[in-house]
Amino acid sequence: MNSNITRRAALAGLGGALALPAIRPAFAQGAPIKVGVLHSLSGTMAISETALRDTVLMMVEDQNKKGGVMGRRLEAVVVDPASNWPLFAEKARELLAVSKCDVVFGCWTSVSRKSVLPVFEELNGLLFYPVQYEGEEQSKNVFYTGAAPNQQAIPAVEYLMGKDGGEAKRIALLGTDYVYPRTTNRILRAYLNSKGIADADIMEEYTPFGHSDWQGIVSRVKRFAGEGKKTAIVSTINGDANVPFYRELGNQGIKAEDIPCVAFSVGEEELAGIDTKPLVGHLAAWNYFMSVEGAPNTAFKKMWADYIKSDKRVTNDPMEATYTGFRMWVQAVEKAKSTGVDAVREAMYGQKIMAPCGYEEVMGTNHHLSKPVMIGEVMENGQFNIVYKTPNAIPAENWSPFIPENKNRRG
Amino acid sequence: MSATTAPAGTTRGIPARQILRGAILIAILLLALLPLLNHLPADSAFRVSDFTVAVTGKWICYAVLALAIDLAWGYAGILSLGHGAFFALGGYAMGMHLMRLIGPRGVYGHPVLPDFMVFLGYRELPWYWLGFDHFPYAILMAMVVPGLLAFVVGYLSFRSRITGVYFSIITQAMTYALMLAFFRNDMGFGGNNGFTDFKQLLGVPLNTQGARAGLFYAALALLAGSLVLCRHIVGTKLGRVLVAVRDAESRVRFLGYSVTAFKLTVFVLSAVLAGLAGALYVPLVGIINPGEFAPGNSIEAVIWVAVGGRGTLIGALLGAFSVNALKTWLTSVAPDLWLFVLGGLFVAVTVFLPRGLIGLFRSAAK
Amino acid sequence: MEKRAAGQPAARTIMTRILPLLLVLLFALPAAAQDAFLDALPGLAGGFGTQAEAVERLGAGGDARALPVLRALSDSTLRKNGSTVILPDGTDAATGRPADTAGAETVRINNRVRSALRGALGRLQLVSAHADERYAAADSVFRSRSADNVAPLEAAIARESVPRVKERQQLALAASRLVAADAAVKRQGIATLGEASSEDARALLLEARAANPDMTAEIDRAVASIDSRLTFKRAAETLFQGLSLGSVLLLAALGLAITFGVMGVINMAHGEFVMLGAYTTFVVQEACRGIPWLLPWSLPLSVPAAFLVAGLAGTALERGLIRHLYGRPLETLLMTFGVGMILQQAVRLAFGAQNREVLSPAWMQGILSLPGGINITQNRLWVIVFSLLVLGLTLAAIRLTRFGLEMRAVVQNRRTAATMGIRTGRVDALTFAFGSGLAGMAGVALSQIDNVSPNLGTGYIIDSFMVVVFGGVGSLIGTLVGAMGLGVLNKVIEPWAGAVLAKVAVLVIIMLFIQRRPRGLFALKGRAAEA
Amino acid sequence: MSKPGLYMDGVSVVFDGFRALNNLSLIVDPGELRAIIGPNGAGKTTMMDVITGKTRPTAGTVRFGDADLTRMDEARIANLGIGRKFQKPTVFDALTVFENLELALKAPRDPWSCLRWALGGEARKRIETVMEEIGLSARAGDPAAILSHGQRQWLEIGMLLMQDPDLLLVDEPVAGMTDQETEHTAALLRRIAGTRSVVVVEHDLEFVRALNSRVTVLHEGTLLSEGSIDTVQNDPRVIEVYLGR
Repeated sequence: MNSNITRRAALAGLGGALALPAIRPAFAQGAPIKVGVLHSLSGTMAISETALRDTVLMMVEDQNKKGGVMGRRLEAVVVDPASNWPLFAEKARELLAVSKCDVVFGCWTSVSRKSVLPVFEELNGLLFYPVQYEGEEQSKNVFYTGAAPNQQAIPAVEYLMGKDGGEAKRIALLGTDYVYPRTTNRILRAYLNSKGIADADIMEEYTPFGHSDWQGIVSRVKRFAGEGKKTAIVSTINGDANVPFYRELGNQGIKAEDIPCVAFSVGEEELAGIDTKPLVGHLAAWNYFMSVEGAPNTAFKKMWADYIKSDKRVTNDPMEATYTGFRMWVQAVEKAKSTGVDAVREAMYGQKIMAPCGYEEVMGTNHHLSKPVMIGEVMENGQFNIVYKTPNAIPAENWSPFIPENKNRRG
Repeated sequence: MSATTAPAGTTRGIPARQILRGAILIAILLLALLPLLNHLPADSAFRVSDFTVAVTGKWICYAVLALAIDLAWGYAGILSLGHGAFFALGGYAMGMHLMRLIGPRGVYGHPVLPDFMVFLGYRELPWYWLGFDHFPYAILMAMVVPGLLAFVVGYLSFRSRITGVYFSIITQAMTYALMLAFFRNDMGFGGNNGFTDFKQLLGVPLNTQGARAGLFYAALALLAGSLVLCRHIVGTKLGRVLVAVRDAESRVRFLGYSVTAFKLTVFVLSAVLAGLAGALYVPLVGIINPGEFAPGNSIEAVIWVAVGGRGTLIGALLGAFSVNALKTWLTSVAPDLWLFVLGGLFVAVTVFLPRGLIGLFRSAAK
Repeated sequence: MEKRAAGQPAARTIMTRILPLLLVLLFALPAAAQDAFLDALPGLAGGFGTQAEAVERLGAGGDARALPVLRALSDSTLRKNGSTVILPDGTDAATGRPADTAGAETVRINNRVRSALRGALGRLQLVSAHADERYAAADSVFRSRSADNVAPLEAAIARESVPRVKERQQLALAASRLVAADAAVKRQGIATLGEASSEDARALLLEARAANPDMTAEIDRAVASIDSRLTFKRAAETLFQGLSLGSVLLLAALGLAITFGVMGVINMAHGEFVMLGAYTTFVVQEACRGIPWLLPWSLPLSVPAAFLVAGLAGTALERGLIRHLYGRPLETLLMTFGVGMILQQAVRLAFGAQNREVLSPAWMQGILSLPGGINITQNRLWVIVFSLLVLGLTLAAIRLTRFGLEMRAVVQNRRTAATMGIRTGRVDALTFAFGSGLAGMAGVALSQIDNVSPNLGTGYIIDSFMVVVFGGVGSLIGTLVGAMGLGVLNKVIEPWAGAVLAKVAVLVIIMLFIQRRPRGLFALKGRAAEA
Repeated sequence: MSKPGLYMDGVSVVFDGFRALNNLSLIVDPGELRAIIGPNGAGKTTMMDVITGKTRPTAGTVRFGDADLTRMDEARIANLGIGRKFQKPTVFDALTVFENLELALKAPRDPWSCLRWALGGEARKRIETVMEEIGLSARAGDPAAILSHGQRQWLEIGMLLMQDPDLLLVDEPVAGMTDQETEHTAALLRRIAGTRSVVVVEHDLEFVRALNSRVTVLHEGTLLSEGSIDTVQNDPRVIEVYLGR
């Protein structure tokens, strides 16, 4: 079932690079619009990014069925930056300078985005970045369709400290040692301090990428929790390290009722590799869950199941952000009547879309989407039970007010 | 080879060697033309894109790294699986210089501290960052730091007679340990994100055709210089002692040569070359991050040498260019299948072409 | 009287607000217990706050009908249709008659409800017929922090005959007494808890400390008494964690100890063989899904399967490629790196880049409590046992079997062995297959603690080589001591250096150690080693 | 200044409980030619290893002139003027005959000097002389890899000559040589011995007889007998060891 998809993706890549004319219904006129796909298909990040590659290809196929954009066919150009950051920059340059892509969907990690950023700025390209991140950035050549910290981290901690979340008074911040957890935790610490939680009641610990032995840290969290105050874990643990982490939580018998753990990087895709029974009740904060009810999400899920030819594959937040970004880009191109980056950029501001999460999302002039915040509890079937939603989509604060240096920021 | 080689009996190899020498010269000249072709009008058939210039510049740096590995492995038999570490350290030295040059143009407008230090809450520059605002100091460090590390690791290992695969495993652990260490944000090297968003070098803004051409020529000059240096070394008695060490280490000792000193010399020199290559690589690709220390990178670099043909210097260049060109091409053309092709190539070359592509050419020439 | 523990000021204000309501209910209970059940029931179909309240009322009522409802709620098999609550068998929980299930939806709960549920279920199950359920119930009651539990617990303790359950109940009783109104009862609770040696008891005491300023001294004494035992417990747990990490390293390295240590072949695709073993576990599990009674045994079944799969892959690699490169270990290293790339991508295309879920059988889950309050996780314990078993089998295979004899003969002197009629090619293939098979078995164990993804093997390859070199190439006992030593060392350094630096420190220590003793801990000495 | 002699006293080497050398004492005077014989496992090669620094003795004294050899590594011992020819000829396959000899030529041995080394006329002449002596002049430019076994033996002897040592340790030099070559080797060694000490380990008793020197017999790591070849051959202990009980 899966090889089918990859073969198709491979062919799409081949077709893209060799510019083979695809067999398609006739399009009005003009050269195809090229859509670059810059996601790792091998290496450590392939685990997360391949699904996004498939999402973009699905959107391109869907848009072509609808007659393309402005009557022009879309053509996906897939490359493999192989989880290698300099290769990301090289591939970005190739997509822009050689393949002449009008828009690129890509990147997952912050470092890959930082790596391609100078290239996009130099060549005036257009990148849609679909993953939640630490903020502190705003490039005129990038539209950020994932969450900024205020759209994920802070509401989640607020929830933990509220009645439904168990009124946590002591917080263990566990993260992978890189910039997203560091920055997020810095913001959270400032926020917690402002809510009267002393530094003594905050534990902060970082682990390397792919950390697989969590015994020591989980028992230290247990000890930290043994100080007689309701304790919660806020996890910014990245990717591969989550499976062993959750297994250890389950095995050491840490129940969500005792020490709830809220994660910012764990979605349906990550849970697919874990037996979720011992984890029921642990939380994740996102802007979208597959279990969201409503017509837009039903349509999105059906589209995905049809494309991937499997009803077992899940959808997740970055896929939804990719979908939303893609739709918005189509709207902006049609509004601007051009694929020119400057025209599209202007047209993007204020674009509205009914996203699969069931809210109307708006692209701000800060290049970030307004998004609702949702808290979900892990259910036995690996899905999330949404226990909290903000009433409205919240505008992004990509420059966090909790980072004092932002006052000195240029521009 | 040097003139000291006895004259008799070597006539057979000469024409092939001359052809090869001519081919290298032509290749270098062609490479030198690339940035000029970049300036042709966009519709010209001979125009070379920005991408090609940038990517070729990167390959040149890789070629220097391959050359450094070949000097140590091909001639002295020292197989280091940690050369990526020396390359990365050189890169970090240059990266630190480039970060210092950003100055107040960073996002937070701090006059001295790079952005990542600002939002990680540093108050002042750590001591080991001092001096990196000077270009000569940075270049010096790009050589000294890898050289010093190679000296320490090499001295301890060679003195204890750690050879062959054991040395390979130790150097692999070295680069792995460095990778883990550099991933730590507390080290003051920007953690996983490393250094990016460089603005200028030697007063020239980096994101311009001119700067790229300049860097390209600098890399080409480094490659040519390294090649001349390495060829000179292997042509002297020093080179012959190295070959002797490779083939029969203990015999060399009984001849009265201090094997440790010779190995150390070539290993440190090789590390310095790798460091310089890394220093030029960073402004060309625009990023340096702990991923460069990944053990897989070092192994791949060794494989370039094996593919080209080790112990020939030219083979290292050939391997670095061909494997990387193939990789660049395949990751675009067959993003799902390129690992099969590349992996298959590595297997095929080591099993069927023990002397690499160069060996293939040489036997074809005969 | 409060229905729930009131440790924090915030909780307290909330509690005082609903307290009058609860008190009214409490007094109404004895008179109209049946009505209370019916009254509370529809609350389960409400919002989370209402649900939590309803659960507490159902638990407090002690009504027999509440138990199946609460159990169903906890298993998320309870459904609702409007305000009707429907049991899993399709009957209306209130009337016992078949309910209208059209349009019914599962009742969802959150942590707050779950927490209340645990207390309520715990109290109802204190009288369960199964010792395990009573034990779990005592545990739940221990965590629910309600003084109401004192009476039921006292009754339960009086009836209890199983010592471990009784012990647990006494602890729960102490915890419940801690929130009692009566100071003397409270002191009793403090004294009992002071004799426990768990972090939970400590947390409860500290929680009570904030609420009872007049008992600070006693509580501090109790906490200090717990702490003195915790120090030992923690040291023991650190040791266990170290051994556990060591056993993982041992498993990953054992195959290498054969292929590298005995044959001198550097197999960089070793990690990929481990990964193949993990995927075999996944495939076996999926195959077992069709046969439900077999599913719990899929993991033991995977062990021989993984051995075979990785072993066959190893044979193919050895016969097809490696044997052309004997005597050229460095080339073998590079070649197998290419093989590793291919295997990784092949698995990625066949199974997808995503993690695959390998279930843990029930007997591998949860915690085993040893005397002294030392808690060890079952799956880690199994991994340790498994690794020692595999080591034992390996030693037996080498020392006791004909194959082992031939293998040792070929290693020591290939030519002599050949002249004695040993088919050296076959022995090479079998030895390599054996080492690869061991890697596959390691994959089965790793599927229980790590990701089953194409990258699984990459994370272990360097550590494995370090273990083999550190322990002494060619010595399986060296591999055992090396692995365990490094595991414990890592865990000892970790608390004060952090996980990253601990790893770096261990690597540096090994590197320095190897400089001092190039042949590792258990070096082969003498002339053979000089060759 | 007189040439140094070799002095070994009470030397023992223990591997894992196995005594390869057991309280061995041996003195080789300057300019002396000494043959050492003994059955397999007698400790001949281990003795060579101890002298050249490859193996550290567990106990005992080894001196060459005033130098304490037990504290030095192979390279320093070689530079003191002790050359060794191995049982299995070890030459550098990738280098030519000429280059092999050039490496052995007595000259500064540090990397920097090697980098700046230029072959002078005198050195070239010396190499050519030695090539003449070992009969390999015609093969000067051939890599050592393509030489025959006997030629490799000769090349290694040639390298030993280039080293110009004060003490030569020669391990089974005539294995694989024709009778004529064997005679030639014996003559060569006798000639050399005038100016420097030579220790020859050999199985071939005819060759030892041809050397016409003092003979030391080793057995199980200790000195069994010493004297002229005839004395030794008539020693009952030697006969017992060689012929068995």
